[in-house]
Amino acid sequence: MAKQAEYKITESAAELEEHLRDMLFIRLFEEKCNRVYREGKAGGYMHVYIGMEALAVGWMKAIRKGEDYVITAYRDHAHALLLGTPPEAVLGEVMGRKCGTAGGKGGSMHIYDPKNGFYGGWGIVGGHIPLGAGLAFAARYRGEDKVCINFMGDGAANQGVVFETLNMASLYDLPCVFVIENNEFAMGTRLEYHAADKELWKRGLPFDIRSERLDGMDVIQMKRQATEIVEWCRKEQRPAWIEIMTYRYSGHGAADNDRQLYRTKEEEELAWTRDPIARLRKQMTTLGYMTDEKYEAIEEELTNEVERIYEICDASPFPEADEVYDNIYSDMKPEMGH
Amino acid sequence: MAKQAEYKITESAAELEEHLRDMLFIRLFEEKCNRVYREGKAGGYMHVYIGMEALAVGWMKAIRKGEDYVITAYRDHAHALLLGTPPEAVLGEVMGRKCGTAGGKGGSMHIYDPKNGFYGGWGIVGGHIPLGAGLAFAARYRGEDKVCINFMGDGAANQGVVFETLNMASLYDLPCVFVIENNEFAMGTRLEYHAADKELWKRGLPFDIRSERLDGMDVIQMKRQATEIVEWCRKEQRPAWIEIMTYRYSGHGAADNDRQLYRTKEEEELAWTRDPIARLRKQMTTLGYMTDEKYEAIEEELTNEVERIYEICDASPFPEADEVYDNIYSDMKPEMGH
Amino acid sequence: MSLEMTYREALAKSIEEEMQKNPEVFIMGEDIGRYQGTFKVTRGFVEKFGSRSANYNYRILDTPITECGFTGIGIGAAMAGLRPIVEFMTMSFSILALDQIINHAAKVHYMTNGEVKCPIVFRGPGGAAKQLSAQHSHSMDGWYAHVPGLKVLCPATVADAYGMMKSAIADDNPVIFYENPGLYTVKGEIPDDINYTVPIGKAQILREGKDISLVGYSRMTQVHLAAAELLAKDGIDCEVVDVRSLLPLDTETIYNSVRKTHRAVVTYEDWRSGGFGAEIVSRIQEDCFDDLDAPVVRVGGLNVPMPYARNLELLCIPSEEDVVAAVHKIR
Amino acid sequence: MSLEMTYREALAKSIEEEMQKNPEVFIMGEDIGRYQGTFKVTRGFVEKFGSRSANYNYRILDTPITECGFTGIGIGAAMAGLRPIVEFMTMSFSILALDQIINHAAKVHYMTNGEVKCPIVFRGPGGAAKQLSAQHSHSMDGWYAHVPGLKVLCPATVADAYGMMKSAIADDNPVIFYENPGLYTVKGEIPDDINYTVPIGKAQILREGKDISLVGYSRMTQVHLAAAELLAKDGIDCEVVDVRSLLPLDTETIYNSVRKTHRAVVTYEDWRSGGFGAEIVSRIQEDCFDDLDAPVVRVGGLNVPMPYARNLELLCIPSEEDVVAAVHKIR
Ligand SMILES: Cc1ncc(C[n+]2csc(CCOP(=O)(O)OP(=O)(O)O)c2C)c(N)n1
Ligand SMILES: Cc1ncc(C[n+]2csc(CCOP(=O)(O)OP(=O)(O)O)c2C)c(N)n1
Ligand SMILES: [Mg+2]
Ligand SMILES: [Mg+2]
Repeated sequence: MAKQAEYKITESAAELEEHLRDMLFIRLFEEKCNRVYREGKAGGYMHVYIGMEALAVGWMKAIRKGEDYVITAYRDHAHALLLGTPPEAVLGEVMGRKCGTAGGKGGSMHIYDPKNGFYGGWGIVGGHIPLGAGLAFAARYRGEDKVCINFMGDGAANQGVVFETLNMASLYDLPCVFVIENNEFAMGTRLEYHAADKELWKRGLPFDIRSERLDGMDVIQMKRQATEIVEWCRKEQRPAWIEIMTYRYSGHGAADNDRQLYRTKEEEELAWTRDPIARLRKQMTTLGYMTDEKYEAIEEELTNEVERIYEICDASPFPEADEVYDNIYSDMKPEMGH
Repeated sequence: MAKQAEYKITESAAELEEHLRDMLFIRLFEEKCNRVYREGKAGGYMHVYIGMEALAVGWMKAIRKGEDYVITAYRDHAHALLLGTPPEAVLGEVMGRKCGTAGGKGGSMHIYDPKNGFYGGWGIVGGHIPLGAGLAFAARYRGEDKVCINFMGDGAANQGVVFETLNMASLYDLPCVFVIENNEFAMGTRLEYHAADKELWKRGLPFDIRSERLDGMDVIQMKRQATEIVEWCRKEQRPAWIEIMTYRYSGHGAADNDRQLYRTKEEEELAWTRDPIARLRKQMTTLGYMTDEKYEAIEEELTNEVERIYEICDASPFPEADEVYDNIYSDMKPEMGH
Repeated sequence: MSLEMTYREALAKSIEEEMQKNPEVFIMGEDIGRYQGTFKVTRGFVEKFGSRSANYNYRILDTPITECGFTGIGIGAAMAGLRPIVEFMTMSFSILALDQIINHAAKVHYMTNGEVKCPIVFRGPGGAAKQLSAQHSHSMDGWYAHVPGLKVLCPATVADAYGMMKSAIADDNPVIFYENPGLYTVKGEIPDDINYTVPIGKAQILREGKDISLVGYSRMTQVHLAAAELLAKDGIDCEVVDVRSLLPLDTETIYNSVRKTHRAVVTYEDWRSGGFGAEIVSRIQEDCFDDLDAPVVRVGGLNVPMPYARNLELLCIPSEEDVVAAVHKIR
Repeated sequence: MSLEMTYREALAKSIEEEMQKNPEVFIMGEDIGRYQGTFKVTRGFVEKFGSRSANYNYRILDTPITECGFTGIGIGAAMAGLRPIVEFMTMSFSILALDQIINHAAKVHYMTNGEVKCPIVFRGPGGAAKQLSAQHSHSMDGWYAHVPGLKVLCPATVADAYGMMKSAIADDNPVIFYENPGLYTVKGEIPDDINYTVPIGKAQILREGKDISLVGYSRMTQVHLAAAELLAKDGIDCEVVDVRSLLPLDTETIYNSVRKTHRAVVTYEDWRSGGFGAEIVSRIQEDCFDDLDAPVVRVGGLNVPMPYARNLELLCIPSEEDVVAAVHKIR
């Protein structure tokens, strides 16, 4: 575990409040998703970001939103929300409604918003990693000033295609930051049972790639470090391989309801002491930027906001039957019928 | 390049002569294969081992033949010959004849001899690497005292499945030695154009695997070092990842007849100064173990031997038409007919 | 004597019994140990077969998410004579291991001219579950059934899940064992006989009828049984042919049924175009041409990536109503 | 005005012209640059499109042997709007990239509900060359043609190689472009028109006839033309239907031919069982049942891993004689 760094906070109160609001909004949004799922208003596989908020907030504040490329796997709500996708389009997709990013045809695992630079939202573990390198390749090919932030889980970091991609990203000098969201688990498999060496950050080294491990539970540091790396990558036109230590407080997905199979309550409690939201709240309080009243007011405001969004989604219809054939091709329909 | 080591030769004259004969036999055998191919008596893709002889000789002398497992890709004649596969069964297979290891149905790329511990002979670059780990897994599962030597090319060392396998070989403590035959080229692509860092040996490190780079042009050292590693692997029940520096003097395959596309004549000439056979001959001559007359006599003997083998193969029939359906399954035939 | 249980339980019991009988049988896959398997087929296995310090004991092998690699390790182990069962969390993920399965497992016996056997079972849920959407709902049965060197089993009933799994484990060739997720909770009976096997390559008639043959496999056989009930009310007497084994394919049983009824509907969950049902249809029309009073009609999945919204998903998967409509086209 | 050249040359010319026209078109693959391509389709490209210091200039991108990875990079680049052409050294190796092709390229347009396009061409030699044996001789056409979201082109003639490649590059969807290695040296004519295209999804009649329809694609169309010559001597007048595009499939042209001749043989090089010909047969018998005077007969590759020995290999691949024999079965 990267040990918690000592540092001086120079960020303004307003900026810190924005961090806090972003993290809290994700937390509340995801908790709502879990409830929606339990009520049977969402189905399939749905994975929330609870515990990992500082990571996405830090990185999404480090990039040029709408210009840079962002891609991730199925645990994708937070990235979209932070990039500016309307929350009702995210929740709508989770609920399979017309107002969703893909009109209800994609689902929780497949949120996309290319106009805001978000390229998904992918379900095959590791499968999107070369795609992200391909986005970076396009930027490089065209001489654009864009980078790609390519997120993956710790479990995904074992997939062969990731190594293939690292080799090529280095060979071709691609402006791509690979970010491992190491939440210590791949579904029910603990890091040490799936990775021969738990220090995943080392895996970039044999490809001559800048490789680091950072703490992802401290949003202030996360944003600072992410900013430095993103600008380095943009300037050097070289890839980076960054492991971020975090934790998922919830089950793997909404369908995982027996976490005791793979970890203890004590372990979870210990992890909660690292909660990135509580941490920032405390930091702000110490600095005199936050009071309990103010925090509760923000929480209430955002809770109401999430409920408002839910109402919109719940009023949105399911997709129409004939849409099933739409957008398989850009210019034709497939052979129809059973 | 691993620099040539200084060392004292303690091996007996007889042992050294055996090394020499093994290497020379492979060389002559492979040259014959090339001629046979040019004469149209072999087809498809055929890859010879010329220049790399010391590597296979060193390793095959380090193992327990017939007990330990050996597996490699399509450049597989040498390994089979050294493990004790009758040369006429190897050449027969290259020529697609009944006397071949697979009765002519496999071809040069698919030589197998499981009774002698040789498990092929595979055509998909990188594809056999997990199979080799699986052989080692079986040994470990049963508590046998066997190791697997798992050969691959430098180009193959980029395939994702190789990294996946390294991770599991380390996680499961498999007695598997991964040997990279780094001949500096993957077909027409030079090492530096296919590998982001030319030091492939480093790729084992992030999996907590013993990782080394060795010189493969010196058969004496090769055998000594291979022996140490194989016994370490057997004893520790841990994998090793060993990069061996060598060179292929011929084209990639018999069909590659324009080497100038990817390397110069000068480079080849320089590489010839590292010829493992010439080197051992010189070492032996210095020690008084070899004379020109003796060398020429051996060469003639082996040349005649290769011709004798060729005659046997050329007299062997092609497989019979109805054999086409044999051995697809162990117990049935597939749906027959066009 | 027989025992009642679910399809899932029958699978678990079959695998467990074979593992108890033969120490060279083991099972590997993602999250099959501590986590008990995503679809819980291996629930309780770790307790029964012991555990190793860091990873589980090799008999229950939790693997990293590296389908291509662990499948290859299983195949290599099989080449050495062990009898691995490889679980894919879903068959959709076996796409990442296809090269290992069709280029290595399926060919090693041929390329060694019979010297190396590869006794391995690849199993897992295939086809749509519920709202798993586009990347998790593949039917891979037809692709595998296209590959010489593989055997492909698609049991539709609880007894067959039990007996065919035993046959698969006993087989010296690579076997694809295809479990539709919609079947796991189906209930049925199995014989109380730990040596019960169902022969590979034999179709069965699950309901006799004289008017039309409904030919299918896996969950579609259950759909056919339900459709036959509906059609019986219309006075149409359906014969339900449960193909069970796609490779080898028991054309005799299929042909005999068609020769009796003179009409056939072939149903499969996979994308209709290019699915394995096309092979069954082609063979029927080629070999029973003069027996047919009408074209053989297919019912397949819609040719679309699986949509997430439940209403659209249900549209995509063949239903009883779709089968009934198909029957009415030719009857 | 027309130009004579080989199939290989027509491909090269087509690709080169499109690269000259549009700087966003580029080509990537193993050994396509310095080594000029294993089958030499990209000979001379490096000289024409420049080179970069370490690796080639991105327009001609030599890749490591990592099919899954570089295919994904191509797809990602296409998602950003570039128009990559991905060469597989042989289509057999595309098996390692299947997940990228069918789960990512083929689905991204659907999963984004049309927001992301994926204009990419996957090309290379597919099917048997000469003695490349079991792992290098796959026909992948049927598998790809099964996947909604892909288009699959299998040109049989030099003009079509030229014109269909241009259409493939211009298409905004992922296109599988299938080149049988036996076609590379075939000679023919192309129009002297750098804007020549052949529409995707249109079959063609290469020889008119009234007695029987020979339906096929890729090299099998050439086999059909030769078989038609042989059969003409026996007084059997064959119509040769060149399917060209498997997905979308131009059933109208096929059906019209069958409605005229009342008999059909469908030929493909892929393993007979479960190959794409089964789909064509199924559709013909379903939609033209009353027009058929005989069953539709298939000619496919033998259901065996490709053997090395040339005599056995030749047995496996459908030949003129096999087609003639099939025709005689029903005529
Ligand atoms: C190729 C593939 N194999 C298996 C799965 C099933 N699966 C989905 S998520 C997951 C765990 C991934 O863990 P990790 O990469 O650490 O990401 P996290 O869920 O922790 O964010 C698994 C096994 C899948 N979707 N794709
Ligand atoms: C998956 C796959 N891709 C491409 C090929 C074609 N191919 C055969 S050998 C080869 C080069 C391999 O080079 P390397 O691994 O260094 O082995 P070497 O031939 O030098 O012994 C290539 C590209 C193949 N056989 N399999
Ligand atoms: Mg994780
Ligand atoms: Mg090499």
